Amino acid sequence: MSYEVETPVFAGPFDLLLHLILQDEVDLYQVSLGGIIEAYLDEIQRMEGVNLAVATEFLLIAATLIELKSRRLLPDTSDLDLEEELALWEERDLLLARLLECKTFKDASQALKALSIDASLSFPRLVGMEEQFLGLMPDLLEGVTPLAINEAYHRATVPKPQLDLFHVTPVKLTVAETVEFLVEELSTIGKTTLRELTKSTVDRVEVVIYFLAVLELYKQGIVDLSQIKTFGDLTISWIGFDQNTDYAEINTYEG
Amino acid sequence: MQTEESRKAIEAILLVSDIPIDASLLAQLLEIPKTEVEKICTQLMQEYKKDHRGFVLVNVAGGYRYQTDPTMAPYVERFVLEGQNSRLSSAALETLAIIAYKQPISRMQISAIRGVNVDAVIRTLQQRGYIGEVGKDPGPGNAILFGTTSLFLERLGINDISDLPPLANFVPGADVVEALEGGLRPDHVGEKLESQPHDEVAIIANDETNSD
Amino acid sequence: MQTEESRKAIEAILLVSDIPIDASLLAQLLEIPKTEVEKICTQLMQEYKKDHRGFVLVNVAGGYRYQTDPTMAPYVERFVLEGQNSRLSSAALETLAIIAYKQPISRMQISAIRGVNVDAVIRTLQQRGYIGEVGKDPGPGNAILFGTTSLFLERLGINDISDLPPLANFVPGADVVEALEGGLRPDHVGEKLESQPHDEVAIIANDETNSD
Repeated sequence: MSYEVETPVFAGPFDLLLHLILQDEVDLYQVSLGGIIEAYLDEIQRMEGVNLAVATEFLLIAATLIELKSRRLLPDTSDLDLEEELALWEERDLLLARLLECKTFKDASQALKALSIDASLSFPRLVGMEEQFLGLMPDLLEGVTPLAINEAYHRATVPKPQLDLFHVTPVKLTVAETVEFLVEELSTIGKTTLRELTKSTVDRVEVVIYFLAVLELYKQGIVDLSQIKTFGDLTISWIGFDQNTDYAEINTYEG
Repeated sequence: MQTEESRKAIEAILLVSDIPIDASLLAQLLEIPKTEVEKICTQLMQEYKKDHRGFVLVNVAGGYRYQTDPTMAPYVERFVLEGQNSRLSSAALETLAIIAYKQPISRMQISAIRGVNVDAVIRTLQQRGYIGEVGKDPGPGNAILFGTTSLFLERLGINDISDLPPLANFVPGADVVEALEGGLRPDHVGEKLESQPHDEVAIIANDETNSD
Repeated sequence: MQTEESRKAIEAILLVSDIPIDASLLAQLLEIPKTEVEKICTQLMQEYKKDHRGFVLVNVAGGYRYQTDPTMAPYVERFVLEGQNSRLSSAALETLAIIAYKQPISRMQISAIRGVNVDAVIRTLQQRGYIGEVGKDPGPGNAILFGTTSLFLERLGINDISDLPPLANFVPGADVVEALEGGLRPDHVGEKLESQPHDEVAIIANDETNSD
């Protein structure tokens, strides 16, 4: 996630693609798919230490671009399955539509920025009520008991099950979902303990699911586990993928 | 109530309020029609402007309030050291734009438009109070839906979300669409296009030269 | 600087100041002689009077400030009594509870727990006399620390803050623990302060609307 916030230039794959296509304003038609793919891959290479989820998104687009290009390099296009051909063009159109949408909001955000810069030149009066009238103000604590304060504190600080860890409220968490989540989380933080991972969970069942998910990752050789003493903290270390594992978060692309 | 009295009362109430006050509340307190309040406020705005006051009356985030004249910012900034809002990153701004125009919208939907995970950005925007949870998607998953807050309106100096420039204004022009389309076109097609002369441009340029 | 510009700048500065500003400070900010400031202020007083404004400029407690015109007091009183909510919003109550149990606590820490900017709520609570500034964080940034007042105890009918029901058997969320700890680590105080927005007029308006 840190990449997304800190990057000076590209906040995402569409951002990068937009830039690569639009950078050369003079020779619009010189832009070649091949050139874009090369530049795109170069950029991805430059991004060292990008978190997995982000990298996957970039790679997915690169793959689409390369597929578009490679289809064209085939000696005889008539060999192509018509359905596949159409699917490919659909893919391209989708990418185009997304780029247009991305560009639209990019420009809109500049308008918002301009508005906010203008607005920031004007300072509101926040002085509030004059002393002479303060006595008139109604007692806002009317009817509030010490117990109500206690309850309000609990409301404000109670662990929230739907923190920011999930895209949707986890009604019923599955092991598969947790595996996916852990892949994203662990690739970023590297090393942690099961206790740490499950500290915001509310149900015991959730802890069990986490545990099963961690075991699954261990079985696949994606994480390493160690436990110094019996009943001690279970330490989980991220090892990473080998080539044929596939947890790509392609779902993110379904608008 | 006399207009003169209403005018004075509105000025007094707005002076002691620390949030924008809407016309209906003023109308209720003064027992005059809302349209009268609006008329008076418009008049006040003009008077302050005409008298070159250092403050202005604005209608922002659904209400009226006093704020300093923008041209006086250098002096006010010398006095008010804090309060300069830290700038938002472009990623945050773009996400904010999507939410502003598409609200209510889920994290997932924003993510689909941005092409990246937006969790961190959403958290920042929420912490700054620019966006808030406005409901839950009734569909499966019950995704949280986000929308902009009145602080967002204030920060942008607008009264209502409908005061934003229409999104249609930002839909890329034909040139950009062509460039993008060309960019995603297989190479040999691009070459063909390249050889096409740009006649129209030349003709228009000529016309203008002649007409002078 | 032209007199016209100075006049506007003085109006702007006085509008945003919550304490009377003395002529020397204004002179210094504007880089003009103090006598010039005094002359301008006297002029402004007369202008507002002549124009029958609902506010007046007064020289009080060693400085200049805007006040409501005394004849407008009935309307301001009405605004105080009817224009404002007579109950604390749930957001405000929760913030008050956090301060009550965790005092002394900084704005930063509260806002980290609440997940939103709390400036407006703090201002309300402070203005109502339920909380007050009880010290400064010794770390860098010197954040103001808040605590509850004796009025708060009085209104709740308790003698001492320890008379509040204990928080035993209650485990706060990880984010809360982090927020509380984070604020006490000196090396992080400044950093956090920087990233913190100074806003929130709107939040309270929102909160109060929602809570009704």
